[in-house]
Amino acid sequence: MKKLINSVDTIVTDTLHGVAAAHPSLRVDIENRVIYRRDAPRQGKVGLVSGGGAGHEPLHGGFVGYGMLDAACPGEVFTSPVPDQMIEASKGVDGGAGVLHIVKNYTGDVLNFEMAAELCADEGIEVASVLVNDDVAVQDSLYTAGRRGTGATLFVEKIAGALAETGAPLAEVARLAQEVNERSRSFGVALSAGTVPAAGKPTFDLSDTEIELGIGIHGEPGRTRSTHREAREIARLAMDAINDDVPLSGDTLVLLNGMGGTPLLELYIVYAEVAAYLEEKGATAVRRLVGNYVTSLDMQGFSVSVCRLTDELTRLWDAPVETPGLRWGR
Amino acid sequence: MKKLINSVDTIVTDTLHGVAAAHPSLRVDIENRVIYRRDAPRQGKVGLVSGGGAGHEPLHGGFVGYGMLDAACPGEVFTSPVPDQMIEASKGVDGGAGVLHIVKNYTGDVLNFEMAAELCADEGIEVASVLVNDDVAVQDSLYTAGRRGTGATLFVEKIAGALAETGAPLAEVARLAQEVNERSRSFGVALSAGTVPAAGKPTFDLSDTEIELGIGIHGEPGRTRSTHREAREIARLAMDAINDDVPLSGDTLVLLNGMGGTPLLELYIVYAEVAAYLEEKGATAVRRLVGNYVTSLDMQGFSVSVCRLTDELTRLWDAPVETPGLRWGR
Amino acid sequence: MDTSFFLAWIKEAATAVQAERDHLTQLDAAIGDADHGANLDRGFAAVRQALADTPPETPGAVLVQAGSALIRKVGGASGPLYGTAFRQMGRALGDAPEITPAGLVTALEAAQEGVQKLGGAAEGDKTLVDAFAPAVRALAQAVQDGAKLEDALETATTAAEEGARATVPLQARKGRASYLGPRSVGHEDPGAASTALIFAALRRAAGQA
Amino acid sequence: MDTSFFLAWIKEAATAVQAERDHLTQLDAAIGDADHGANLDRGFAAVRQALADTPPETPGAVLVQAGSALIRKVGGASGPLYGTAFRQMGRALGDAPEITPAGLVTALEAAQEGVQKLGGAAEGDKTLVDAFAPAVRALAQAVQDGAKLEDALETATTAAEEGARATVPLQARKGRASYLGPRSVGHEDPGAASTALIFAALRRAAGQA
Ligand SMILES: Nc1ncnc2c1ncn2[C@@H]1O[C@H](COP(=O)(O)OP(=O)(O)O)[C@@H](O)[C@H]1O
Ligand SMILES: Nc1ncnc2c1ncn2[C@@H]1O[C@H](COP(=O)(O)OP(=O)(O)O)[C@@H](O)[C@H]1O
Ligand SMILES: [Mg+2]
Ligand SMILES: [Mg+2]
Ligand SMILES: [Mg+2]
Ligand SMILES: [Mg+2]
Repeated sequence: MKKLINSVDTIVTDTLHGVAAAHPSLRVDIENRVIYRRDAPRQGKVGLVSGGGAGHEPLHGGFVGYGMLDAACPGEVFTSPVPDQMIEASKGVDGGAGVLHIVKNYTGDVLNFEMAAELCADEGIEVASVLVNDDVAVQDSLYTAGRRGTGATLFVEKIAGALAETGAPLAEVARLAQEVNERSRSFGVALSAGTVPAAGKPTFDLSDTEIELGIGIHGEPGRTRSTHREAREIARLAMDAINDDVPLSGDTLVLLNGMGGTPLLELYIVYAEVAAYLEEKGATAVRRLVGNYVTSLDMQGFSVSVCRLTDELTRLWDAPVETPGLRWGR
Repeated sequence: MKKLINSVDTIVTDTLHGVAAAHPSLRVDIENRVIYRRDAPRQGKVGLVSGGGAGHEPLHGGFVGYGMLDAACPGEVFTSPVPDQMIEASKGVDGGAGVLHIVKNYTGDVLNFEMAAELCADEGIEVASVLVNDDVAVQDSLYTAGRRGTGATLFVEKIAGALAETGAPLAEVARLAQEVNERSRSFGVALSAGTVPAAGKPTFDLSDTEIELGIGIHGEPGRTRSTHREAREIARLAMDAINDDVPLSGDTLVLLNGMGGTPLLELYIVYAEVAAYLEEKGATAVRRLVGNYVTSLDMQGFSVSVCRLTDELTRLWDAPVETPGLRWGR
Repeated sequence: MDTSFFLAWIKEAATAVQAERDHLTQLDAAIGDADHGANLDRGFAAVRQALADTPPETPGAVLVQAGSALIRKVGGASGPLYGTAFRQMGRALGDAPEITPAGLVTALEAAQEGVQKLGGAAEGDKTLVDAFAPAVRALAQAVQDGAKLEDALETATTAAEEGARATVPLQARKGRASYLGPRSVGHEDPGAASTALIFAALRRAAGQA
Repeated sequence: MDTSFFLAWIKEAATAVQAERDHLTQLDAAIGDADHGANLDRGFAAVRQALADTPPETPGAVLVQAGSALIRKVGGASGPLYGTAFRQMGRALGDAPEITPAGLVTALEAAQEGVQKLGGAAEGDKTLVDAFAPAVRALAQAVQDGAKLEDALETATTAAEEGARATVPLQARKGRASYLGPRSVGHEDPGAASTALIFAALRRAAGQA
């Protein structure tokens, strides 16, 4: 394993120093591990807090700023943050209108955010939570921890963030966040696994002819191992999985997301096929992102996320946003 | 080698299909391999054309749009484009105020752009050229092809693009582009080489304890091979190389650039040290970018580019830009 | 069992987790995200730090403090789960200065209940509960049968270890491994493995007392 | 030498480049960017396509067309350089239907001059000039000495191959390999290697005529 780190134990702190130095629009509490919008808390505005393990950058810290998150708490690499961080963040962004926790559906994230929410309530902060669970690779049944939260987290953060910016009340922001999640689906494919620094080697090994279908963003193996093939076919496998879950139609927002180790060149090749697939199904990608947004360290591969838009969602997606990872309109 | 491609022979075309589908703000001439701003040519505005081998995305196609390039021509992977593309692009962006060719200093790019410029002149298009050669890893002597153009290309494209947007004449835009280049220096480090699809294996092999110092963006080996060490020390080696060439001081614009296969997490760790280094030298990073901007396929590593700013350059850097790869102010 | 007994337990557990850190992480790499060893090691280091900083006066305080430190430092699924386990145990012990074997059993039962309430896992779901529950049952039985504490804990440890091993053929229904569906079969659950380490540490603490 | 001779040369060159494509790319991987084989193969394929689409009527037209196709399709350093070489050769041949050995020498000298003017490389800079220049010199000498065409081209090919091999100990002063400084020593220049292939193809074309 070769990585640009100082030591395995200081990764998160060292990263936060870099984030603080790179982005004057953020305020980074390195001690407590919270990244804030510089102007948090905003009086009368619902505060949006998210967080999760490190290793998925720019998620979540790169989505803190005007029109998106008010604070993000990074955990250790691939490990959910702890309740103390979430409580600290919630206090720091509460402008009297309450706080929305955006939680990806992983046991660790859920349990820690639950504990935090309880303790926030004890301290008089109104908290609502939305669970993101967009990954169709996981069977949503009593026999699993439920679907994982992956690419749609970005959709939820952007769209709920835009609504919060208008001064909408907590219940409404939470409802909309929930709606975005319900309208979104994702599926991921890996050509190689990432290497967790503390583990020192890739979480799984794939030969030159194998790929993993239905991977998450933590290096966990996928649902099935399959043979490597043309980008075109791989893209279709991913889109089929989504379309089988909820038939695609109408206006959509599409995220063709790199997992961290795949060049943009290849992402565009995959995106070309995703766009063609949507057209075939009579759906249209009216808004799109192609790039590394919700990554898994240096994993090679991609995930595709589709949100079936409404006029309201399109409008809120288009609203100005100013974060290190997503910016337009200002 | 495992890549998300359809075939080694169709990489550039397939990518262009994806770019066209993803970015309605661009017009992509797939046949002639030119990516245009949708509204090109703009009457009375100097047209900015750049180009180079594919594999460096988002450079250059991702920097086409308001306030930056008017057109970009991608060559095959790591191979400069051909004169026909440059001529086509120049015709397509000429709004009567002439065209600036932004050329990275590689023999291939230089020769092809030279041929194109001659043929453009024959057809009555006024062309000026600026050569970007910011890479301090290469000795600038009679005994080399001169310094390579790397990260500073982004600075030149952004700042000259902003000036062109104000309606400045060709000579002035060319002069400023030249000034940005002269004020900029870069240095790159690789932990592993990228894999050119047509070659099928990494261009060089590094063991788990080796790094290459002073690499370019085409997978060419660096000036020296060295031992892997803490990110902190590697960052300092890179900054020393720059500072030895031109002592750092005053306001600077810094690009901490990922080579394509390095997670953002690691880039921030390196950036923290770059910022500390600048401070030590009494310089300040008043503007900064951290991310994958001028890549080398899936190479693991980074390059750092520093431009010593003037008030004019800072103002033009801050001017609105709207491209797939760089966007603010609109 | 007095305060120093419980401090010894924590110390033994911390040492065992550190020694087995890579093994736990490898188990987690197979069906999870390769961090369980690092998580618990970081957690127990924090626990020891906390206990050194403000030395607790009762067995209950040792465990509440340990649990709180785990919740504060671990994150992931195991942080809240183990944290809750230690905290519930500590609460069940109240402020008694000396704990009987029966008291230990009651406290461990409270811990198990806390874990299952929080995580919703039943036995057979391929989680740490599959080591925890049989260990607590075996201990309760042995204590009820009047076994010596050391022997009772030996029985509990064996039950935990067997429980952990028995997770191998199971398909996970909780936690990250459940995403794998049938592919989770054939691997030992990392949390069950760490639970067995923690019971073995308890057994060693009793040997020292 | 008539039009079909030059068409045969192009065909032989294209075949050789295709067969040696990976070898040329490996040479380029060592001190360049691993694309020389792909570049020339793409270029000669385009040349053959262009010649098939609009069959040229004179030797000069064959070469001008070949050079133009290389410039249009190759890119990189080698596209303009080889393109210019073929175009200058073609221009030097004018519209003569039949070329003498002396005419061939003059044309190759024009090609070499074009390459050196465009790329600025001298012999010893570790570029294709290191194969091209000695080959042209050897051919000129042999023709002047009255050697048979086949023998003269054999001599030229040998000189090109030796010239290519002689690039191994050189430090590059032009092109991408120059970035490596002293590290470029010990590797054969890919462009010199492809130039040797092109001279060998010329030799084979003469054998067929
Ligand atoms: N719902 C649950 N109930 C009980 N134990 C669980 C549950 N979910 C996960 N676990 C345990 O947690 C262990 C994983 O811990 P760890 O790797 O530290 O956290 P994470 O899964 O968040 O990375 C699993 O091996 C399992 O024993
Ligand atoms: N200035 C020059 N003059 C002559 N030949 C050159 C020059 N620069 C490069 N070359 C030749 O071009 C070859 C490389 O060609 P190629 O790999 O196709 O282009 P690129 O270097 O742009 O990738 C080198 O091996 C060398 O022989
Ligand atoms: Mg984890
Ligand atoms: Mg090249
Ligand atoms: Mg884990
Ligand atoms: Mg090359």
